[in-house]
Amino acid sequence: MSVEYWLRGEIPQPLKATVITDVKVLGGRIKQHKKPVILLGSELYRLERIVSSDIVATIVDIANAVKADLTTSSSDVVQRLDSMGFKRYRVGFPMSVVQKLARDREYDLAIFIGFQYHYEWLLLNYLKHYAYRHLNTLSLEPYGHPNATWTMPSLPIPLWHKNLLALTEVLKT
Amino acid sequence: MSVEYWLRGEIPQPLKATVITDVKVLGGRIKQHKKPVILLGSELYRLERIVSSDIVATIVDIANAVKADLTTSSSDVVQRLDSMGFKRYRVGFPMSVVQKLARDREYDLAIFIGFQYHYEWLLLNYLKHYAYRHLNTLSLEPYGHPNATWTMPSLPIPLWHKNLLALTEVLKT
Amino acid sequence: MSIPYSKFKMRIDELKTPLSEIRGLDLSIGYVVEEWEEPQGPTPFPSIATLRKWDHVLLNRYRPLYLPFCDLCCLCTYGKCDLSREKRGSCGLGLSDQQSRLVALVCSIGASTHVSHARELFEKLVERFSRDHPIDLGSQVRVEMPITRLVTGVKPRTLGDLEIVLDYVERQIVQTLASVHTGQEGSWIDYESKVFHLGMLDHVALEVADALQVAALDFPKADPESPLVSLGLGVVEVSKPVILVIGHNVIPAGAIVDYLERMGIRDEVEVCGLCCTAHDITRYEKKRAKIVGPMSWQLKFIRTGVPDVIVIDEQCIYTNVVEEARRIGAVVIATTDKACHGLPERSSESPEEVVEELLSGRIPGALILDHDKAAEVAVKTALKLAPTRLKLKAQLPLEDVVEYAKKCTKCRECERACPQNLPISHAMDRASRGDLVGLTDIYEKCFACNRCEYVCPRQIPVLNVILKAAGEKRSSEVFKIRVGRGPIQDTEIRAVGRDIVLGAIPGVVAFVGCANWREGAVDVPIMAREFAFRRYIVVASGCSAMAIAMYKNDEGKTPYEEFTGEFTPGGVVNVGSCVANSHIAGAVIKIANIFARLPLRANYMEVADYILNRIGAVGIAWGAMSQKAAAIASGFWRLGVPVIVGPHGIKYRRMLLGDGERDEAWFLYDAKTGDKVYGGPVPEHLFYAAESRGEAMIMAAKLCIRPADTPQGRAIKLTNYISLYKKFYGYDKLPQDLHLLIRTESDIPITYKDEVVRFLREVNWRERPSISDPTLLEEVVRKRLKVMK
Amino acid sequence: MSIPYSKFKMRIDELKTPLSEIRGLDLSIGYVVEEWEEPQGPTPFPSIATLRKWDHVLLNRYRPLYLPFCDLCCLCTYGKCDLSREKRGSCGLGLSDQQSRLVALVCSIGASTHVSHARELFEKLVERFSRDHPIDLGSQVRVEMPITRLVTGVKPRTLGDLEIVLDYVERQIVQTLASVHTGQEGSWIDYESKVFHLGMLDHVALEVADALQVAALDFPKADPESPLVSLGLGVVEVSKPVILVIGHNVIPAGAIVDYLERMGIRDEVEVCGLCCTAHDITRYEKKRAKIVGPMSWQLKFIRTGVPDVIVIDEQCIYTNVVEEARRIGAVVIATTDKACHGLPERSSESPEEVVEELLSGRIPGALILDHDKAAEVAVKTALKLAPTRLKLKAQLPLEDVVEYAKKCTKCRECERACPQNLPISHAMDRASRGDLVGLTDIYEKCFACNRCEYVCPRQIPVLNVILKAAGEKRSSEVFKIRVGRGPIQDTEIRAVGRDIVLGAIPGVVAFVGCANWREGAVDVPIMAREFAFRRYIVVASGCSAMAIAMYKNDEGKTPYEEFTGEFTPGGVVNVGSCVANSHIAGAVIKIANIFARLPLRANYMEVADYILNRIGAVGIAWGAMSQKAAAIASGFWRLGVPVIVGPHGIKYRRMLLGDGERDEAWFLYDAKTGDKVYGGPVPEHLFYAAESRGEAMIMAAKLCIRPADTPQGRAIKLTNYISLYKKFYGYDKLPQDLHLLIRTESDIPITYKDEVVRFLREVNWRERPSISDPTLLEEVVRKRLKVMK
Ligand code: SF4
Ligand code: SF4
Ligand code: SF4
Ligand code: SF4
Ligand code: SF4
Ligand code: SF4
Ligand code: SF4
Ligand code: SF4
Repeated sequence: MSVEYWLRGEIPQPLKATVITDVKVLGGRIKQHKKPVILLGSELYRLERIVSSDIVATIVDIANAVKADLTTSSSDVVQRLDSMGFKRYRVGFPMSVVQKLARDREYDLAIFIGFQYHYEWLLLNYLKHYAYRHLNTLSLEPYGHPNATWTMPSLPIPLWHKNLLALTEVLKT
Repeated sequence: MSVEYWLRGEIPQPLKATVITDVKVLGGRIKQHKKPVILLGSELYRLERIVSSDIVATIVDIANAVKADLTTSSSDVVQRLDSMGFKRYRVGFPMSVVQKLARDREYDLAIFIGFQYHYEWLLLNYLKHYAYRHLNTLSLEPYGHPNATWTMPSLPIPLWHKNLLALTEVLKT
Repeated sequence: MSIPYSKFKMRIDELKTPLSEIRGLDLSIGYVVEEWEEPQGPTPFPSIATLRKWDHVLLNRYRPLYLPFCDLCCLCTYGKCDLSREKRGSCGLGLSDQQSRLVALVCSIGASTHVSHARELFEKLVERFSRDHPIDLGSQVRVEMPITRLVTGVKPRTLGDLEIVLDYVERQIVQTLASVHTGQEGSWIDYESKVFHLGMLDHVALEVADALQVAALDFPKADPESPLVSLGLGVVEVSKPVILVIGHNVIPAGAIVDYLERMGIRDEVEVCGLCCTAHDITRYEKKRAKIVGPMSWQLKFIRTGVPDVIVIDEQCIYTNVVEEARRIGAVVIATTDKACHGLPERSSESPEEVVEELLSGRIPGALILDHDKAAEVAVKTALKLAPTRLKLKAQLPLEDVVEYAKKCTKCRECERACPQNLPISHAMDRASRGDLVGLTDIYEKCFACNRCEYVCPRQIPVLNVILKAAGEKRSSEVFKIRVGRGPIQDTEIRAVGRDIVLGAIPGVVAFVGCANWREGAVDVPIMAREFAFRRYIVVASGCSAMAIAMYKNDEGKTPYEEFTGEFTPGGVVNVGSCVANSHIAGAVIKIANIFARLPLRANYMEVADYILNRIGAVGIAWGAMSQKAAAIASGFWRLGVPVIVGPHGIKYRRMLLGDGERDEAWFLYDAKTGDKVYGGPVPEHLFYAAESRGEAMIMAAKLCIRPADTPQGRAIKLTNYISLYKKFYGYDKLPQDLHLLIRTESDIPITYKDEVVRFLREVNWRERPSISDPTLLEEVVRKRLKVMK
Repeated sequence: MSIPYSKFKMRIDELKTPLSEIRGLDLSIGYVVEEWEEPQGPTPFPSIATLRKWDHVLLNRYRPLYLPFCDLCCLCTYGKCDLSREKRGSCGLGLSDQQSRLVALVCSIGASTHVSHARELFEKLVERFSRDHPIDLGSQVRVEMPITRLVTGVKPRTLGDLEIVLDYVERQIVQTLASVHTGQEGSWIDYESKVFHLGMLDHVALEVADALQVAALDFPKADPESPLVSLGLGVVEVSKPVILVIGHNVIPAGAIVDYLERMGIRDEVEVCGLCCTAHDITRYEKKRAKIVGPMSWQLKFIRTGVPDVIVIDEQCIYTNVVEEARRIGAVVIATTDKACHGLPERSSESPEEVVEELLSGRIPGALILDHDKAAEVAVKTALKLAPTRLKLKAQLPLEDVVEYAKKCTKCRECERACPQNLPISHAMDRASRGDLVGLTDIYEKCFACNRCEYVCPRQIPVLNVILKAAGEKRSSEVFKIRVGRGPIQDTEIRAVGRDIVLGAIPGVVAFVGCANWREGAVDVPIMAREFAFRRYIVVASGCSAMAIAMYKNDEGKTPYEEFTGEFTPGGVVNVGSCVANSHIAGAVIKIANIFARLPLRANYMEVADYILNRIGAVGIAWGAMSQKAAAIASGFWRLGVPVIVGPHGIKYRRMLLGDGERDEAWFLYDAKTGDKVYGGPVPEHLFYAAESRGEAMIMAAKLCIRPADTPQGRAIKLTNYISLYKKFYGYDKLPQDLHLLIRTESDIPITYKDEVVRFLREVNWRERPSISDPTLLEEVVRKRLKVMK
């Protein structure tokens, strides 16, 4: 399963993400960028439920480590960011966020986590074709995402979670 | 390029060939089968022209080594098989040949070489969906073929030719 | 194209000419010059390019954001072509062009489906009721068929009058479909314009279809108090023979009910429906027929084993239905040439013979194009088959669920096949330990597509396991739905028109479309209730109208029992099946016509411009799935009504997004002065796929905002926008685009005055004048200035 | 559907009724009961299911062999669905169903394209020539419009009569397209039946379109000696202003020629065409207009820089033409709403203003829907623009070719993008050493799609390099083509009908379709000449008719100069543009009607059955590319005429293959006795993609064999089959299925008697009786038996 993209019915496109299985390499890729932004989807809670862990906190760690901004449209995530006192986030609807990502050139890396598979698949595909000159994309989902520039592999969720935590450590150092 | 399928515009399907880069493994796969047939396309001469070598002869070697039947609709190939005194071949139009392959269960492995890319791509796809219970397919083209069961990788033609000769040796032993 | 004004009515009993001989023919050649008091408008029977200018105005503001569902094109043998990034196909087409081309193709399928349905109704109903049967849609409906009037300039009075309208729609669809051919249209903006054209045509077809059935079959006629009927998997009396009708064309289902009545055995047979035929059979019979549920309930219901005979007509039929029926020992009767399902035709055989053939199992079903005969065969077969099938009406035993769950290796192949990406392996894991909650959760979101079953390497019948684990509870549930009422009354329009245009009613929110819901049916009633409580006017149709019924409040009441069926603030109005969507568009048009006295006849651009700039209406197609849904949405866009879809709707290949920060996009004319002035990013988008319910609700409130809002109106709309935003994101939060939406101080909602003022100060907001007479059209300016002179 | 027999003609000068007021209207309501001597046949205006029985008969014999071009479905938001192997989509559809559904979709695009073209011609030509303009297709053509008569039961006499035919086709296309909607048709066999239906409708549309233009625009009327005109990249006088017309609708091109004539400057401006508009402008003007070449010559020609103004109408236009024109400083004038290409509309502005705008470069082109105005603008612009563009009419210098070739790293990205998979890197390698032969080879096979240019990481303008390297030679070439003659004369039919039916003429081979040729244009003339020499009747249309011209024999003659233009053995007959394909189908139908005296009127099944069993005709669409080509082929299948496509045609997603070894498939009725008897696998296939030219020729010879052949006829056909086989595979070879094709000893070709007899003995062949009156239809049996009693 590991280097395959997720859904069977979603054939990878001519331009396919590079699957990165090594979190060190992944960390390296992220650090190469000057201005990353992390998009948190409103289905993060599903993953949290399965691994019984606070993934929002993990992402905040990542954001702090690489000075990334966060953006989300999930009320749950917003509440928790507030309660953690994290400031560098915006409430943004994903569709408008990607529109701006393509237009404004404010960021050079967009990191996705916690979205519905298809929804992210298509947001990434917009960015792949229409914003590729200035923006790379990275999927931190437990599902390999072919339309990103880089993606974590499709993995059993506990394994994915371990990788995510390991990535946080890599980025902190 | 090596483990990629050939055309950029031909996205691999949900069921994709296994790309076999090691000719020993390839030889092993072929030998596992009881009744192979080799289909020779009418564009073989294009490859021959580029490598300046008698590929029909090479295929006859392969056929002799694994007791495969040959089938072709190329007049040029027919002439040369005759001149080599090779008997175990039939003149068959590819479309009818695949129709029979699906129907008759006479063979358990169909090996393709020397076809136009798209034409073979679709013949293989028919067999993939409608004959998979009894038949495996193998592409020996210099272009990775996603709709086969197994395929040689996309390779520069001289390299591919070297592999093909190596395969012959593997099969002979 | 030429305007098909060459028709006229006459009756000839006998006429001989050197060339021909006529006997007893009804010639219908209507609409030569007719007496409609209104003069002909500028764009009767518009062809592709007639309204192109308006489309380009919209598209330059609401630019498509392309979300390619595939980076390739495979439409001709020059392909497949890789269109990624800036590449072009062999024919020269680029990726954006191709996406909009596919949307046009999809919409032409959708529009064809509706007009072909309308054409079939037309032929059957004219045959039965004559061409002269009046189009009476209720005493309170004097402006019947506003879409048809607006688009074609025709005011139909009788069924027969609808023929030239159908001719027109069919012809234009064909013309537009031709543009999809390789080597025709070459630019995304013109493909998008064609999408709008197809959408407009689709709306005309919808209206014709529903007007035909309402007028001829005596459906409720704009009745706000249409009866309540039962809905749910638990509605069916299993002890009776059960005929399940599926699809969108009520005629075969109606024939069944008629036949049962004629035979005096209506009470002995259950007739229940799925999808729009269910809506329409309840509109037809009004009491006894029952609704099983929306489209995706098909396998949920069929796999209970309950139906004895499945009668399919057209659209939204599970295409493997013959096999599914065979599995439960039921038979299928197909009734239209559009969906023959490989069944042998038995239109000319005697019903008895066919019944015998079906019962013997020699054929799995039959195609019977004569609907009366189909009805007779269905009833007779059901009566004979039901007693033999009683034991088949049971399901998988519950203990098997756990056994199957134990076989699961958690390979997750099922999840990778599931369009909902549901956590099946996790649920199986829990189920193997006897805990079925995971599977029950899945049941709610599962649309019974069966994709999981094909791929399980352990051969677990995954869908069956889900249905069994959770179905028990669900399959006993019964809800109430108000029967589709059809049009909105002129009087209702008159009562609310002013408040809608001024903004005092914050908006009209329409829940429409299919059942491809990310979170199951539950989102729709939650949203509908929220807006009804907020005194929006809530309308609904199709599968969404059914979803609204599938919810009970603390008192056990469904929204249809909780809220009024009137088109009034706080009402929850079920207009009916998919084709009744025309009444939603119609209501919006009627506001422009009845309240604002805008000429209706062939006056498309002016009315659409009016709607876009003044009427706070928005559609939410939360589970939009089909090509028809795409066509319906497109019709709304051209009319100036924004549409929000659920997350799966992102697969429609592109959104139409405004950009609040692109100032120049939001300038419009003040018709009073002719000046170009800033009107603000309202409505901000035309087509928008929301990720979550919360986002959709906030967006819907925002998309009801219009440039022409009075200060009071704007304040009310903003109050809702802000309060929904706060509800989701916290009471300390404010939407960050308020400065774009507040024109003058009087726009500021009282409730949030202090914090809004603080925010405005922070972002350096400055007043901009509000415009009372905004328009995007030079023509309107010219017209108004002329009037004023 | 109801039969649209509700039309009638009358002229009303003034009529008042309570409901209406009429003034000076020509009402046209033709075809009430008209005086066609033939009685109405069984299936006038057939709807989807009317001929379903015939379709199923065909499809049970010629089973689709599915070649999925994609294993997924992406048509609705329930997808994408993985349909591989035995999986089904969320809607229940399987892979085979989906393939045939896509073919239906593709054919509905194709049929729409043709009927929309016909509709436009109808409206324009009726306006210009009146509804009463007679349909005169030549004095030797008394059975005009055989397809229309056969399908609809209407015998059109004037242009106006064609309206109900168009109405019918449009309505049926829409009905059929609706079946493609998610949740409609569920079975491959019924989708295939719908494909046939669409194909039949398409043929009607083709016939209407060509009859309109032949009758109204005075095209050659069944003239076997229509004039020869020039064809090739070298035909254009570069020193003159050049207007290039591209597409399929002759009206704008005709208007240009008319305008030039009116102004008396016809000789000062070159008018040349690409694709079918080129055919038709030469049919219109007959002498001066010139043909550049088939569809795929577009970039080959445009990139020479020669055209000053490019006028596009509809279909087969390179969709990035505006950008390509801009690059060479030319302008584009679009003339139909189906293909606006994003250009600003200038239909209402004065020509002078538009010319000025174009010359100034403010707009890259204009959409002008008024064709007279478009013509005026095109001419005036060309006259002014040409002098300024002289230097642009040059190409890449030759030395640059070598420089570019040197930059090539042989990464082969271009080859992976090339739909022809051409060995570009190899050719670049040679070119870098000054040897251009590789590039010249590529030029012949390249269809100038430009896909290679997008992907070259070294930014080599690959296509330009190819064009330059090889274009010099090509771009000076001039050929001769016989102007499309239109229909086949009744007298010609009478002369050959008997010999065709008996088999004494071995067959009719039609070369049709587009330019997606694996080996370049050369295959088509080689095949055409081979069959002409063998005394087959060779017909051609569209791009294939052009390809035939692009060949010179040892004496420098093109096939049109070498062979007669008569419909006779050894003739090479150019019928005209794509819509003239109808005359090929028409000729086959006319054989059944004129020679065999089968009733024509609404008698589809009997005639198709006759054709399948007796008329040895086969179509070769060697470069079939488009959706139209798919529709045209489908029309031939339903009519019983097999079609062979080239290797790219395999992408049409499925073949219709008979199986010679499935004995039971080849039984048919002997109409004389009513017995079911073995008729042999003839014709063996309905739709077949050949890998190579040799295979196609052998197969074509074989597919001309019919069950009703007389022994002499069969022997002649087998002689050709065997001799072609030997020619390709060696003189010691014999086809291995002869035993299936030889019924009795008298079938055995004299020339090959000994070896055939030997072969038959080896395979244990035994005589089977030949049938003189074979049919697949019980109805025909009943009818014949009745006649005999
Ligand atoms: S467009 Fe659809 S059918 Fe075509 S290749 Fe892409 S996924 Fe497959
Ligand atoms: S229609 Fe155009 S983009 Fe699509 S496959 Fe054909 S050539 Fe390629
Ligand atoms: S049936 Fe339900 S669980 Fe199974 S794949 Fe479909 S949506 Fe998912
Ligand atoms: S596919 Fe079958 S075995 Fe695999 S996780 Fe799903 S239910 Fe379990
Ligand atoms: S139409 Fe059917 S097979 Fe195609 S995407 Fe939709 S559900 Fe899947
Ligand atoms: S332009 Fe010619 S060489 Fe280039 S990709 Fe197209 S066919 Fe191949
Ligand atoms: S893509 Fe460019 S560099 Fe690569 S082989 Fe082709 S021409 Fe050469
Ligand atoms: S044959 Fe094909 S490419 Fe040529 S004109 Fe006709 S449709 Fe166009």
